Amino acid sequence: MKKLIDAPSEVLADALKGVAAAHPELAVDFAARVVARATPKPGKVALISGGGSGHEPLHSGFVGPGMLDAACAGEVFTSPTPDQMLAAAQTVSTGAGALFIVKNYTGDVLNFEMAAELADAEGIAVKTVLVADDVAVEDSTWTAGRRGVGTTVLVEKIAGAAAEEGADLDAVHAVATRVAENGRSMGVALTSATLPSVGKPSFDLPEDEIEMGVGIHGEPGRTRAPLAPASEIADTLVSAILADHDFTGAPVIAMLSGLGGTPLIELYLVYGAVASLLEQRGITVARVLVGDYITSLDMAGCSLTLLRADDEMLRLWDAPVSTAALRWGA
Amino acid sequence: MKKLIDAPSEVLADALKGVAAAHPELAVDFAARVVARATPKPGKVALISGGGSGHEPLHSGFVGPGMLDAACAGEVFTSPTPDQMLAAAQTVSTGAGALFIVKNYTGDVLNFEMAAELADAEGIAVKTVLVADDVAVEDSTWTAGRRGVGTTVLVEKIAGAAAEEGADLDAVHAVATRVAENGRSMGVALTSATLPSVGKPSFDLPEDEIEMGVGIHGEPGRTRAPLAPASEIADTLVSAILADHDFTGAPVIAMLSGLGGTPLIELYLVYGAVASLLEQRGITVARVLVGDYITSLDMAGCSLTLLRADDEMLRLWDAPVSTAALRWGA
Amino acid sequence: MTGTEDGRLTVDDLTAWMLRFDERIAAEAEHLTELDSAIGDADHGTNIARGTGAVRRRLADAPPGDAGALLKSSGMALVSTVGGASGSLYGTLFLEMAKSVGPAPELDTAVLADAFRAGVAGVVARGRAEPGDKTMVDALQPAAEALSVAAAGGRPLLESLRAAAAAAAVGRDATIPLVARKGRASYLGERSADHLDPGATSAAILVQALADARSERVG
Amino acid sequence: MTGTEDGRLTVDDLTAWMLRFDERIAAEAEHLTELDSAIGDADHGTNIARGTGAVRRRLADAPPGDAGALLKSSGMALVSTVGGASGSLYGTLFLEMAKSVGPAPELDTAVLADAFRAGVAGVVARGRAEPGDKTMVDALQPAAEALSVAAAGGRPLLESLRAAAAAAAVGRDATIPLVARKGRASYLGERSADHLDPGATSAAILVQALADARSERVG
Ligand SMILES: Nc1ncnc2c1ncn2[C@@H]1O[C@H](COP(=O)(O)OP(=O)(O)O)[C@@H](O)[C@H]1O
Ligand SMILES: Nc1ncnc2c1ncn2[C@@H]1O[C@H](COP(=O)(O)OP(=O)(O)O)[C@@H](O)[C@H]1O
Ligand SMILES: [Mg+2]
Ligand SMILES: [Mg+2]
Ligand SMILES: [Mg+2]
Ligand SMILES: [Mg+2]
Repeated sequence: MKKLIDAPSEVLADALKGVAAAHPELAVDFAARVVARATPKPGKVALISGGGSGHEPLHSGFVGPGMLDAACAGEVFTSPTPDQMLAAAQTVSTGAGALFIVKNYTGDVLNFEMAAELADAEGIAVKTVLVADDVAVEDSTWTAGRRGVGTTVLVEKIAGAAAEEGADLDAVHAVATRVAENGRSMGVALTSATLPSVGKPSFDLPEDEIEMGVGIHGEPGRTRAPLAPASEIADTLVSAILADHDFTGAPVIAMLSGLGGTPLIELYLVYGAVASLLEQRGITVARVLVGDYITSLDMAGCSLTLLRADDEMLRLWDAPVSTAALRWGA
Repeated sequence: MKKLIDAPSEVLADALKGVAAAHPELAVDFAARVVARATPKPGKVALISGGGSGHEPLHSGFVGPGMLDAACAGEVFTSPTPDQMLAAAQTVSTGAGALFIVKNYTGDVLNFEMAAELADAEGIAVKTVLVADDVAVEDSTWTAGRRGVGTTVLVEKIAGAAAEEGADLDAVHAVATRVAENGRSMGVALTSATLPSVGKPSFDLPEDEIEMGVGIHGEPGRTRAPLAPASEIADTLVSAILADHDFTGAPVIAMLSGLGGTPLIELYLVYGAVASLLEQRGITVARVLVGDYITSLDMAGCSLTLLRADDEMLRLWDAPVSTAALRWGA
Repeated sequence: MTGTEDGRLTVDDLTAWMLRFDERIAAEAEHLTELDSAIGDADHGTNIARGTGAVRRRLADAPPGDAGALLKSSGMALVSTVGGASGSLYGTLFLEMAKSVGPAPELDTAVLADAFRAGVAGVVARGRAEPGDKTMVDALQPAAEALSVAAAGGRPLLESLRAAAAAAAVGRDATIPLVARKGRASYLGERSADHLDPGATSAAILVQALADARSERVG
Repeated sequence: MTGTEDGRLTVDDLTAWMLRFDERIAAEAEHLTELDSAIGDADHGTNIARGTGAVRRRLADAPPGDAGALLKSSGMALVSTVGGASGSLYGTLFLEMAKSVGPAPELDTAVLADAFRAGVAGVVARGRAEPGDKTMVDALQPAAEALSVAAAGGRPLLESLRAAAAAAAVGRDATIPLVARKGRASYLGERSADHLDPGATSAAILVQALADARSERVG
């Protein structure tokens, strides 16, 4: 394993030091592993997210005006714990309640659930939005359900804008839920990620195969497929997403995120193919992000997220945001 | 080779399609392979850069208000050609002349030189700033001299702000030169990059070795060293840079850039170590960038750039910028 | 303060349990992570080892005065350090056991059996997994039942614990052919069959550690 | 329109040169890139092959009417498609040759020798490399000298071209022990020794291609 780290067990603690050093506008609680805005905005609904580390910039890179108030960082690929989330809620909520933005993984769900109970006991009103947008997973109430992936970024941005402009907890929760319900994602891996604590790739992927529908922790996807040209891969991603939800007749927000090990030139290349496929199918892309937004350590590959937006969502999307990884209008 | 591409020979052309699709605010000339602002600002000195592809977001990701007017994209790791640069100059210069920002590689230098001659013949006044900031290379007038790396980003930002606020060609050239003279960089590779056209890693790096002082095209560095903890690697980078230039008693702008294959969590971790080393040595970091800014395809590793700034540079650094990869205040 | 075969678990017995659990987990962490890498995300061993280490340190720093306090302290340590699905679930197991026993200085077989049942019920309520879903419940539930049966039958404590450990081991092995319906492994669908569930494996270690710790102290 | 050994290069001869050059480069591209990967950035073969292909297409699309036009057109194609250090240098070589011969319909040995010398001088002026710096100059300069000597001595054209090709090959091989002082290979310092220079290798192919094309056409 070749990584820029000291001790595998200290990766998260050491990375948080760098976040603190690079971002004076953020307050890093090293004990609770919470990255929060240095100055919470009084009277504003507090947006709190979090999850396992290794998906950076998600979530800490999205803390700041117009987006999250706090992010709880778990160990690499491991959900954070309820005490972290409670500490976050206590730090950034100012009386208007808190929205928990939770990716649908058992660990995250259970820990955020315990945290909501604890916060409730402390008199902090909490609502939760669950993101479960990964079309690679068969949806079923009998299983853990769909995984939460790229739509999380869009929920954080859009709900963040709503909260910033003064919407109350119910309203913020409502728009967050609408985004979560209208976003769909699918990813593809060219290589496995390597966890610092494990030291070798989490799964074997032969030189001529890809994992279509991979999860951001390396969960297997729909199929092991032969390595294919980028335009074919783009077609598979687009087709799977469009088969799952209607994206016609509405403005669409598209995000093509790298998984960590794939260079930007390839992401733009894939996005070129995606854009022309969407155009062929009569879908109007209104806004686009191309880059690393939700990653899986050093995994090579990408994920595509499409959101069926509406005018309200577009307006909130365009509202100012000022975070480490997403910044405009401010 | 596992890459998200169609044909190796079409990588650049296909990636430019994605840039055009993702960025309506940019004008992409597919024949000339020039990415320019869709609407040039009349009377402003035109800032033009360019170089081999594979270093994204450099340079096309830095085209926009407050930074470059146009970027010329060469083939992967290959300098663009004079006709591209001439086309760029003709497209974006509006009478106030053009500044060529050139990284010191023979190919870039010679092609930009030919382009300056051609532009001159067309009546466009051109000045050139050469960036040669890589301390890994022994400086000598008998060789090709130092390579141009991370300081290029800072030159583009700071000179871009000066041009945006109306400075004339001499003034823009002067501040660009001051930045180039006061910036120093060094990089380290954990793995080799793989060129699409070659299909295998450009050099062999055993699982337990790193290339200290690597260039952004995989040029060998100062030493092949055993894989070391990130904090030791940070120490080597910091020490080499500080030994080459005095960074005390002035505000410093620091950039820690990934080389393409290294995840953000590791970059923050390295920056944490860099920040504490700089603090120990009494150096004041005034501004910081951590992320992928100047890359080398899928190479794992990072490069550190420090700029000995002054109040004027800081003011220009803070000025609004609105490009795909760098955005604030606008 | 060595325990005797008087049919009651003292605070020291419970402490020994936790230390033994930590020891066994430390030894098995790599194996657990390997199991998790086959059908999960390759962190179960690391997660749980982080947690048992925290329990060990916490019990050393602040030795609890009674059984309920010990269980609660252990549960809090697990909840706040393990993370992932297993952190909240193991945490819940201990916190519900703590609630069930209250500030008792010692636990007899019947009290222990009730507490363990309450703990497992807490795990099921939180995780919504049923037996057969290929989770830690598949080891915990049979252990709870075996313990209750033994207690109801008036079996001696150590024998009861051994029965529970044996039942957990059987439950653990029974996860191999199952298709996961909860947790990360459920994403694999049919491909999750033919693998041991990591959480069921650590749960069997937990129950075995109690039997072993007790047997060592009385043995 | 087959050429004859009349001591003059026609436009067809020059076209044949360029086609031959493209053919040889296509065959050697991988090898050239390998050489460049040892002491450069692994693109020389790709770069130069892209350029000679563009020359071939351009000559087919718009066949030039005289030697100067052919050399200029080829030079422009190289400048605008090769990129890298070698693009501007090979471009300069041809553009300076074009300037030197002007709109001549044919070139005799002396005119060719002068033109080639002018081209190489352009390369040196642009790249500021001296012989011994381990660059294409190490193959081009001896070729230019051999051609001039042969022309001054009144040697027949084909013989002169062969002498130039031989000199280029010797110059190419002489780059092996050299430490690079110009171009990307110079970053390697001492480690650049014991490798063939890729640009000198392609330059030797260029000169050899002229001799071969000519020999085939008069053949
Ligand atoms: N809903 C659930 N109910 C009970 N146990 C579960 C549930 N989901 C997962 N588990 C258990 O948790 C184990 C995985 O734990 P761990 O790897 O630490 O967490 P994560 O899955 O979040 O990475 C699984 O092997 C399974 O036994
Ligand atoms: N200053 C120079 N003068 C003459 N030839 C040079 C100079 N610099 C480089 N070269 C030649 O160019 C060759 C490399 O060309 P190429 O790989 O296409 O360009 P790049 O080095 O930009 O990748 C070298 O092998 C060398 O022969
Ligand atoms: Mg996990
Ligand atoms: Mg090159
Ligand atoms: Mg796990
Ligand atoms: Mg080269």
